[in-house]
Amino acid sequence: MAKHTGRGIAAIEYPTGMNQNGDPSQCWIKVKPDGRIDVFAGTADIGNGSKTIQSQIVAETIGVPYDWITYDNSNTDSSPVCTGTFASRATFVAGKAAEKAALQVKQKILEIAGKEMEIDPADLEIVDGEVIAKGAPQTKLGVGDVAAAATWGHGELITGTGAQLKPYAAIIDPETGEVDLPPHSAISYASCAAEVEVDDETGEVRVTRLQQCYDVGRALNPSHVEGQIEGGAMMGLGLGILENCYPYYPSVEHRGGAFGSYLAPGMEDMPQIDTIMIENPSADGPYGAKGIGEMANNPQPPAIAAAVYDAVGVWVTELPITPERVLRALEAKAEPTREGKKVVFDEELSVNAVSSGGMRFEVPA
Amino acid sequence: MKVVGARIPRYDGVAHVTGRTTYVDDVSVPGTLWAKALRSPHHHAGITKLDTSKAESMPGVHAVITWKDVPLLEYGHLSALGIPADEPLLAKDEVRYLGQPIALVAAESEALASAAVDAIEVGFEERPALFDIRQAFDSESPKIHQWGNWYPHFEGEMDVRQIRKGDIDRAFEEADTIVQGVYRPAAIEHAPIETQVCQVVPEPNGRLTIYSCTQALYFSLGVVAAHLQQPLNRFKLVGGTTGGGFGGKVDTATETMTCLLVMKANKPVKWRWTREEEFLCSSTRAPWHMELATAVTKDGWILGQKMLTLHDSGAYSRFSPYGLTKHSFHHTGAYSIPNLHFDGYVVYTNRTPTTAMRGFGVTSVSFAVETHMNRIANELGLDPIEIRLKNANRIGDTSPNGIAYTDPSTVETIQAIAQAIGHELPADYRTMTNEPRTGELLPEHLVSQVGSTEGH
Amino acid sequence: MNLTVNGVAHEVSGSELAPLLDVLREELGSMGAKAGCHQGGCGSCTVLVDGEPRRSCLLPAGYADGTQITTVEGLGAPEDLMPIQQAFVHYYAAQCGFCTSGMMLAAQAYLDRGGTDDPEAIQHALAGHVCRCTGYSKIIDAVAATARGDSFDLTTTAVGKHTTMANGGPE
Amino acid sequence: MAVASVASDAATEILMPGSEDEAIAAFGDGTEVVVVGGGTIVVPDMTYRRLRPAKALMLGNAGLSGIETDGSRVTIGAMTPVQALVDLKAPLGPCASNVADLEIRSQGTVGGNLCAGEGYEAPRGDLQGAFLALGATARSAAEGDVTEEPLEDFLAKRRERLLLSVSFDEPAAGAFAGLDRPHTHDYTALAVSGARAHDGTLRLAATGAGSWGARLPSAEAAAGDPAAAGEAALQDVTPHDDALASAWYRTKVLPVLVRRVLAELKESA
Repeated sequence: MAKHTGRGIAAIEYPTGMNQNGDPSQCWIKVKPDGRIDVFAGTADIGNGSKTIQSQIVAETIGVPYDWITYDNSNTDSSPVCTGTFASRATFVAGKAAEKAALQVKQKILEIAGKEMEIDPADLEIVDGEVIAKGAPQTKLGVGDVAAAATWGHGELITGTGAQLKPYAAIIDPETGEVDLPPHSAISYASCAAEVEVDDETGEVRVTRLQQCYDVGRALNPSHVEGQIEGGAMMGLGLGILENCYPYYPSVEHRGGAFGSYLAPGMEDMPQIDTIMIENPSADGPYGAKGIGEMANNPQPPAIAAAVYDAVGVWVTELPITPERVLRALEAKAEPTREGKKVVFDEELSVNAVSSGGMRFEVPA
Repeated sequence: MKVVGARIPRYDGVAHVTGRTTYVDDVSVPGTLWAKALRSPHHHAGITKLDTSKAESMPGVHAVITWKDVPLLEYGHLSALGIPADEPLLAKDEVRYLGQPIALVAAESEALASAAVDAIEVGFEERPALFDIRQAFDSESPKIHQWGNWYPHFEGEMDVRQIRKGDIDRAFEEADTIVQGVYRPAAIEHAPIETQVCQVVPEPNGRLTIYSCTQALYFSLGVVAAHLQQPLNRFKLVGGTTGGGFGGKVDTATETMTCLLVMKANKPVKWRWTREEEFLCSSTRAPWHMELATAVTKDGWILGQKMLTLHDSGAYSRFSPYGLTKHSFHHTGAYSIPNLHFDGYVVYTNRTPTTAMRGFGVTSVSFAVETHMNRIANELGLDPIEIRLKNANRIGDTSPNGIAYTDPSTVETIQAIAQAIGHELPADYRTMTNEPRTGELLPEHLVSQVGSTEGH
Repeated sequence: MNLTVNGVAHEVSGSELAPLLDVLREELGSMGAKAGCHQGGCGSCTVLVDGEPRRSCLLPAGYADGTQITTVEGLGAPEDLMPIQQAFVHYYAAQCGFCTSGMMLAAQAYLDRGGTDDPEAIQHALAGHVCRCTGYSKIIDAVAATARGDSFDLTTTAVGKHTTMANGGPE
Repeated sequence: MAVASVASDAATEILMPGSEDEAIAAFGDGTEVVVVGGGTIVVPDMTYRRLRPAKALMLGNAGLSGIETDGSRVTIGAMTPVQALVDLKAPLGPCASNVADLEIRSQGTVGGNLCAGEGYEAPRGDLQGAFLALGATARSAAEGDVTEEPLEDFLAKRRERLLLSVSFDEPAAGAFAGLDRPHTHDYTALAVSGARAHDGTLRLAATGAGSWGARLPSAEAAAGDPAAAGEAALQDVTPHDDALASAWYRTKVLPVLVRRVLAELKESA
C-alpha cells in the first residue's frame, strides 16, 4: 500500500445577485405603539439566514436592540415582492431593501421625537432604543414613548418601505456579448488550498485539509458567514470526490435513489477547514456586505484536482475524482499530445472524439 | 455598529433546537388528501394512451388530473422575461425523461393514492434517447424537440451564447504555448434534507392557501398564477421556512399541480415527494462539458482563450439559458484575458431536467479554468501562485463583456492563502495590490483591455 | 400498542410494522421527528427509544410497544433549554434546521453514554446524520462543548475555531 | 417507474412470536412469510412498496439474541444486533463496525444482515464475508425441523429457512480489509475477510464482489504468494456494476484487498 499526499490551490470570483440584475426585493416595516418593530419581507430562509441578517440590518439602521425586531417572511399577503433566495442575493439585495425601509422608519421616529422634544430632528439620533439629542445625551426620549405619542397623540402610523432594484443589463450585441450596463452587483473573490491523501492501489482520495480565504465584503454576522463557508466547503468536497447523479455518465444506469447510493458528504469525510475572511466592503451592499453563500462550494474541486496531481501525478478532469477515475488515470499514465506549440490534454473527451458532423472544437495555431 | 457585525444567534435558533420550527410537512390540516404522481417509466416515448377512468372511480379517490386540466400548459422558468417555454406542466403526447409527471391523483391515504396511480392506463411508444451531450450536440443526431437539440432563444433568436473580445487569432499566433483541455463536472443532486413538499388548502372565500417550501415565494406565486390563468391574489403562498434548498426549490415543482387537484377535489391536498423521487425525478445541477484552449507566453501571460461550453439542460430548458449566460460572463475566472472567443450551447438530452444550484453557471467555470491554470503553470514550469497573481483581475481590467472591475480582491485572497500555507513569494508578488496595472504588470497585450471604472 | 411519547402515554392501533415515524407524525401529531428519507439514510427522524437513538423511519412501531420515546419536543422547552440545545444555539450549529432534531437527539444519547469532547469520537457517533448546510464543524464544536460541561451565553455565538478575520474585521 | 409511495400496507398479517419455539412454529415452511429482524431492510422496502408480504414474522420478542462462548466456540443469536459484534476480534469486529452507523447497527440484526435479499441498488449482507471466513455454521429451522450446516450451504437456501443462530470457532488470527467508507449511510462496496483457524486452515471471503458474500478458494490455495492469491481471487467471483463501484473497479481492487488481508494475517501470526 502506498499513500501519497499532495496540495493544490485555486482562486475564483463570483457575482453577488442575479446575473444581469433586474431582480427586485422589497420590504416594509411598521412600529408598534411600544416601539417594537415588525418587518415584513418575502425572502425565504432556506438556512441562509434571511430572518437573522435582515433583522440585524433593521435593528442597526434604526438604532434599536436586535430583540425588538420581529421578522415575518411567512406569506405573500403580508409581504411585498422579493424575487427570492438564490443567486447570493438575500443579504445583498433583500437586505438593502430592509435597510432602506429602516431608514424611513428612523426618519419618522426622529420627526415625531422632534415634535415631542421640541428639537430639530436633524439634531437627534437613535441609540439603543432611545432618541438622544446630539451632544446632550441626558436629553432623551425612548423610542417606545415616541411610538406611543405617534399612535395616541399624533394619530400617525410609523412605517417605512424600501425597494431595491438594479436595472436589467441587456445584451445589446449577441455576437459579442456586449451589455449596456454592469451585469453584476458586487463581485466576491476567494482562494483555496486543498491537501489530500491518495491511495495509489485503491485510488481512494481523502481530503485532509482545506484552507480558504474569502472576501466577504462585510461579515454582518461572522458566525453566520463561517457557517456558509464551512457548509460550502463540504459541498465542494462532495463535488470534488464524492457526488454524482450518474455514476456511469453519460449513461444513466445505476443512478442512486437513496443516501446509501448517492454519496453526500458525511461527518467522517470532514477535513480540517481553516477560514480567512477578508472584509473589502462592496460599494452598495448593506453595510458593505457581499453574497458569498453560493461561491462557497466553487474553489474546492479544482484545488482538490491539483492536489491529486501533486500526490500521484495524474490529472482527473471529470468530476467527481472517484477511486475508479484515479486508478484508470494511473493505469493510462496519459501524456498530452505535443505538436508544435500545442499541448493537448483529454483528446478522448472532446466533442471531436464523437463528432460525426461539423460540430468540432477548432483551435487556431 | 453594534448589531451588524456581531455574532448574533440565529433568529430561529431556539425554534430549531426545540422542534418548534414549522416546515411545510408539519402543517396538519384535518381531512387532507395525499397526492401521488404517475411518472414516465421511459427516458423518451410517445404517449399512445392515457385513460384515468378506473382510477377516478376508485372509492376514496377525489381527483385525477392530466394535461387537459391545465389552463396554460406551458409556462417556463424564464417566461416572465418574455422567453418562450418548452416544458408542459404535465406531459401531453410525449415524455422526454424518466420520471416526467403525466398525471396526478389525490386520495384519502398515501397507499390509496399509489394504488390509484397504478390503476391509470397508459401506453407508450418508446423513442431513442440521447444521454451523451456531445452526441446530442451533433447536428446529425435524432432530435429531442422538434426544433432540434439546441436551445434557440438567446438574444436575436440565436442558438448560441457568444462572447467575442479582442483579436483571438493574433493571440494564438503570438503565443509560445497553447494548452488545451476538457473539463466535465458531474450532475449533482441538491439533496436538501426536506424533500419537495407542498400542501394546498381551499379557503371559504375561494382562495387557495399554498404551504410551500419554495425558495422564492413571489416567483412561485407568479408561476402558479400563470399556469392557472388567475390573478395573483387568488393565492396566498405561505412559506419562508425551508428545509434546505441550494437552488432546487426555485423550480416550483409541486405547487401548481397540487392546486389543480384541490380545485377539482375541493379538499386540502398534500404532495410530499419521497426521497427516491427527490433523487430520481427532481432537477439536478447540470453536467457540463467545457473545452478550453489557452494561448500563453513562456513567462506566464495569458494572451487569449477559446472556449466551447455545452450545458446539459436535460429534457427541458428551465433556468439553463440563464445559467449559461452567467457562465459566459464569468468564463475567464478571476483573470484578465484580453482576447476571447466563447461559444456556449444549452443542449437538450433525455436526462432529468437540470436547474439552478449553488454557484449556478460558475462552479463549472471555477473547475475548468482553475484546473487548466494549474496545468498551464505545470507545463510552463511556473509557480501556480505567481502565475495567478500576474494575471489576476485588477482595478480597471475588464470583464468578458467589457465592464471594468472596480475593486477586485483576487490578489489579496491569493496572497492570504500563500501565507497560510507557508508559500514564500518573491517580494514583488508579496507586495502586489489590486491597483490599476502599470509598468511590468501592464504589458502591451493588456493595454487595450483596460477600461474605465467611472460610473460603475 | 402502548407508546409513551415525551412522558405522555398513548394507545395506538394499526400495523406493528408501520414505521414509528409515521405513527408519531400522522397518528400522534408529534412533528419533531422529520421525514427526510424513509430509508434510514439521513438521520433526521432519529428519536430516543428508552434512551437509545433509533431511526424512527426504520423502526417497526411494534418494537416500540411499551417503551419511552423522546422526540426533540421532549428535550427542553424554549424557556428551559437543555445544555445540548443551548450549545446548538451558541455554536450556530443549525442553519435550515431540518436535520437538527435528529442530530441533537443522537448527540444527547452520545453524551448520556459518557461521550467525551474528542472530535473523532463525535464524528463517529453522529456519522450517519446528514447535514447539507453546516459542513458539520459547528455541530461537532457544540457537542464537544456540551461534553466538557461548558455553560453557554445565549445572547451571542462562538467564534469559529479555525477562523481568522483579516484587515480590521470585528475581531 | 419504481418510484413508489411512502405508505404502510395494512393487509400484511403480523406474527409476533414470544419464543424460539413459537418462532419456528409461526415460520412453518416459510411460504409467503417475510422475516423481520430489526426492520432496517424490511420496513423501508415496504414503505417504498417493493415488498408487500402476506405475512410478516417479527422476531423482536422471540429471544434469539445474545453472544455465547463455550470454550473457543462462539454462538451468536440471529436477533443479536450488529453493534454487539463491533468489539469482537477480526475479521468480525472490524467488519461489523463498518456496517452503516451506530443507530442502524444497534437496530439491524446479524440474522437480517446474513439473510438479506439482494439490494436493489447496492450489495447487502456486509457480514456474510466475515462469517464465511470464520467457517461459521448456521442453525436454522423449516417445517419444524432444526438443522445446523455450513453457512455457505444455508445462504444458498436462506429464503426457505429461518435462521436461529450462527456459530464458529475463535480463529488463531483474523483480518479484514474494506474500502474506506466514511459516509456511513452506504453499503460496503468491497471488502475481504480472512481467518486462520487453530488447525492452520486459512479461509478468505469477499463481500461486494457479486450479489452476496463468497469464499475465495482459489485465493486460499495460492495464499503463500499474496500477489498470486490476489489475482487468483478473481476466479472465484463475478464482480458487478452498481451505484457504488463498477465491475472494472472491483476487479482492480479485489486483489489489493486480498493482499492486505494476507499481510495482516501474516503479521498477526
